[in-house]
Amino acid sequence: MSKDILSARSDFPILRQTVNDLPLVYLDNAATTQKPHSVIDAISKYYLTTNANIHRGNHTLAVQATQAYEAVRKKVAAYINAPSAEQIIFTRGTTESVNLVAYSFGDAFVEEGDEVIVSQLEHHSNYVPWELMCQRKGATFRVIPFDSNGELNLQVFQEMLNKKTRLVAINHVSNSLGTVNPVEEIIQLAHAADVPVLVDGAQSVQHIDHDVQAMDADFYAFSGHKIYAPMGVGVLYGKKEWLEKMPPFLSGGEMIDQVTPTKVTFNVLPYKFEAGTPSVADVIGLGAAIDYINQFDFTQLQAYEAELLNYGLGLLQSIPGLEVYANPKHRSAILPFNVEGIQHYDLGVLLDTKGIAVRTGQHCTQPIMDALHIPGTVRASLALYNTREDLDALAHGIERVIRMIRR
Amino acid sequence: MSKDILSARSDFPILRQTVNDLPLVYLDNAATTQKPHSVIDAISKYYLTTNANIHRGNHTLAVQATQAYEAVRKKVAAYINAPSAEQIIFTRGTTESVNLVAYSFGDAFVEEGDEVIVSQLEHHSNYVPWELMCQRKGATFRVIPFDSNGELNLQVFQEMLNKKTRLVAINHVSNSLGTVNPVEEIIQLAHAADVPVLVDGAQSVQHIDHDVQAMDADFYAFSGHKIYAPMGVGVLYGKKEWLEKMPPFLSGGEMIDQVTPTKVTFNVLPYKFEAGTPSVADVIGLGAAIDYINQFDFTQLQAYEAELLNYGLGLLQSIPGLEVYANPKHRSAILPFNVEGIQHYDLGVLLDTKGIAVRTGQHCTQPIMDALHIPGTVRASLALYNTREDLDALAHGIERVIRMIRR
Amino acid sequence: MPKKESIQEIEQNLVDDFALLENWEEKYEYLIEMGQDLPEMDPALKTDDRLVQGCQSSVWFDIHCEEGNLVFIADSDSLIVKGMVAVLNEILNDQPAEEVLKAKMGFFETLGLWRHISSQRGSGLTAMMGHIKQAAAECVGEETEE
Amino acid sequence: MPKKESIQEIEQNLVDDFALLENWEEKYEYLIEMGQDLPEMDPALKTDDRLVQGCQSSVWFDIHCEEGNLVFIADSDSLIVKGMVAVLNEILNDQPAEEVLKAKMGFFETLGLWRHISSQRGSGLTAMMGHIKQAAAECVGEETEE
Ligand SMILES: Cc1ncc(COP(=O)(O)O)c(C=O)c1O
Ligand SMILES: Cc1ncc(COP(=O)(O)O)c(C=O)c1O
Repeated sequence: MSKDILSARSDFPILRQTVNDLPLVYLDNAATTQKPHSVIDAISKYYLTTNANIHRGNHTLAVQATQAYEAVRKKVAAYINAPSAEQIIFTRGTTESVNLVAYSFGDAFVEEGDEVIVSQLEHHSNYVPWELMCQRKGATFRVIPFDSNGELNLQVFQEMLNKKTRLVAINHVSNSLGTVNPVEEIIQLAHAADVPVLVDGAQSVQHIDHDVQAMDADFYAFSGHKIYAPMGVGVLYGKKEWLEKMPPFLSGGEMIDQVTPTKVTFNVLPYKFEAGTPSVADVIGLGAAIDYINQFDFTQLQAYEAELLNYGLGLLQSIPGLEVYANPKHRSAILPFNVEGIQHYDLGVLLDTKGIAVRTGQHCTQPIMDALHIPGTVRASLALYNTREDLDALAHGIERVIRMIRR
Repeated sequence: MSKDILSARSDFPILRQTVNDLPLVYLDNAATTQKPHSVIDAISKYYLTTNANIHRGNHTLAVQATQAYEAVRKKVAAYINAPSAEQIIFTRGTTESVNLVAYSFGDAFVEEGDEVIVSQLEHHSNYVPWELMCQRKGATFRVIPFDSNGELNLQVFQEMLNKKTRLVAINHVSNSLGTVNPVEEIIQLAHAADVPVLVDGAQSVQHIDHDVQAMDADFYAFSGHKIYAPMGVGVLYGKKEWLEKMPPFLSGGEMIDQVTPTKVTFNVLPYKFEAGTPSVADVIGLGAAIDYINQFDFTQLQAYEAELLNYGLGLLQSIPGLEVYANPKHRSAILPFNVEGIQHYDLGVLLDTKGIAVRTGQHCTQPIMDALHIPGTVRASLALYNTREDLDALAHGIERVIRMIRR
Repeated sequence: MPKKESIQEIEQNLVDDFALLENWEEKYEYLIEMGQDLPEMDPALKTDDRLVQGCQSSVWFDIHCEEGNLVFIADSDSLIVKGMVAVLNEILNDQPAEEVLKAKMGFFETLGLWRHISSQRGSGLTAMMGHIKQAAAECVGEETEE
Repeated sequence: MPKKESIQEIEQNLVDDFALLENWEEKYEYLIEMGQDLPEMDPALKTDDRLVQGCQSSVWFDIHCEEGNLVFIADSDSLIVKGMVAVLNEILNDQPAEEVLKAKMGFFETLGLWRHISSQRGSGLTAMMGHIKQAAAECVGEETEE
């Protein structure tokens, strides 16, 4: 039987913490999630019993560390339904995953006059690497706009696609507005024009569907630290046909086959893209996080989080003077808002004095803020351990701040 | 008073482990060092009490995590005597640090026909990134050879330096032979020709002098995991004049100032070079590792390790049929050898059955193996917690393997 | 004219005031009230050249040197930052530039409980402090040049 | 001619042999002895096209199909790998290619205590196994084509 979602909260020791002498209400999960005991213990246990550098070693610890590391590759492959483990490349996070593709794919396949498409809903990490790559290559950087509901305009996208388009990079869920983008449809349209698509799953892999084969993504990137795993580990999935054709990005130990002063040949997948000592303990923590999530029924988890989001939306919208941004058909885990007459920064700091952790500012999405003509938002974001009580505390906190400032 | 070096061993819980029912004798420290309790605890404590994404957050946890992270930057700066903390860039490890410079410095300052010099004693991670950069740029890749003592030929180096030389990349200590290279002299020669020098300190920062100003390095790179810190964190130090002129490498969150579809401006140092969520817990672990090392008197520690190395050299050289490679004037922490008639791989595996962990193979230094005309070596490498007993066990183990195979 | 209070004296008074407040919430409330009591800055003065770089919120400083004293008006679209501006105003405004230059600027630390504010990148406190210090240095420079 | 033992039978015998050995050290010792007892491969056969890719040590396989049976000689410069070759030799050599193709190839796991060897990238075990499987498949293919 799958684990009860309401039991999750007690697995996360930090949630029993007090902040400013008040119980912590952690609603900054889109920035980073907290870690269950099992993940924290997996890291300690690794250093207490197994730590060794992997792959090249033949001694027992090295063999055990290698096995543990490679077992996580298989776990990740299973979690996102990748056809094979060798298509899973470990990186530091989404940002490095995207940069890897921007450099490597860019160098191999993008030329002057070509075009790359991203959306206006992207996090800087899936926007700037493409913009800079286009600058390096003399390619054109194109941006799909979003409408007043915070949804991408697929009509415009379709018109953008042409023979010069080399790649589309799009997030599944916007970290700033929570919009769930129709990645399947976008991928179908792009594939019809023979264009591969990179999906930034940083805000979706932990909340909604994440089957890379079902969505037919050519590349898929996410960060461990947003899916209850440690910081310092991320994933890049790629279709083999692309990964095999792409040149290495970082070079050095591990990704090498033969080295002479005049010639270098490279290791097979996935090692070709993993240069240097990886973050083995963090990868093992990622394995523990996936084990943790897999205890739940994912459909149930999705329903729970959707219900919670709706509950939060209802509460916030009933606060006079509070505006929730965007109104997409599908939204996931993100509540972006402002209160009339109170700067987002002030609201964030004052909520913190009540033990409530939210994020304020641009959320690394200046293009979204520019489009909305606002300097920033307050963002509350959910994880599986959040409860209605957390959202009650948020709404109550906002109301008290309003009373205090309006006095 | 400084801490007694002989007390170090008990601070490393993994060293009380048994392997194949025998006590672990860990002599693979050049691959990765073990971690003291204080480092393991610092990671757990971070996740149990402080975890949050840093820099952009205004809530208490985010502020505390940011303070803890930035405090480590100062600690690292002090440890390597960098003039300022903003010259310390956190990376995943030496490999990423070198790649950062190879891409960023390379893009800005290396053109067709230019030259880059490395040495034949380099680890692949400080060799291949330069070789590939030269290939990308149409520059010439030049390699300083080493002599029969395993020492670099500075005469040849001096003749290599010319008006077209853009950079010299050199390790302070060879991970494969243990040679301590005369980096001060190399830097003086290079600077006389107006050429900046990158020092790979992966095998020196934990063992010998590591004052970047005293050696006058333009760049200095090392890995946390080789200095008793977690995997997943490394450092790049650079002189401000270079770091400020260099374009960013990875792009995305954090390293951005302003983003529009037509223009991107970047954050100040060091953030310009730190894209995306860093490995905060690992950085905090690095801080704990530096605190750990700082308990010792470093001069005493160096003397202890030097004495231990000599003891080991003596033991090994007295084993008939055993050849220790290279004979440099200064050697640090590395014992590379082979035994006549026994393949390095076999010796490594058979030592492992006796609980002794050494590394075998090329050690990511194919150019060295090619120069020595051998397929690989067995390498025992030391850390501050090793003792004469460890080396006695090694010598005894080798003798038993020899007896067994020669029978 | 009664002798004006020194930077140290004013700071001590503020420390005493804040010490009476029980928790962060009340301290912030008091800070915001201080900001709200500050006169509004003339919108015409809110120009880009008066904007302090490096804050999440906009902060404008109109700052100049009057007979060796540093005199400023400042404003922010953030009530908290405006409260911080009010504290800076109370302690540093119309003080001799030389004294301002010497001041340790640790006010928010000393006020207790301000570790939070003073380390927040978003608050731009460091940027404001830097701005004031620079103006003070220029002011002292002008005086000695004469 | 007495009925030849099957892959399973030989494997079981080996498992029994190895079970008698007390610790890793002894098991490796026995393995190495098995390798040392294997006849040397003719140096003329140690050509690059017989080299198995993917091992830290050099391993040469001279492998062919004889009347539906897979027949091979193999050698390595590593005594441990040569011991592994000896095990493969004992279990798989001169067996019907079809049986080889069906074999689970988990020998080293089943022999107990071989988790170590079989997961060692350097040992090239996976590479050797793949090499044998491929030859077996080709052998079966040849037979059915006829
Ligand atoms: C949608 C999206 N993409 C990319 C990133 C960057 O992830 P990381 O900072 O872990 O590299 C984030 C994280 O904030 C995100 O929300
Ligand atoms: C001299 C030297 N340089 C670079 C590296 C690469 O370090 P990392 O794998 O931590 O990136 C190593 C590690 O083996 C090394 O010994």
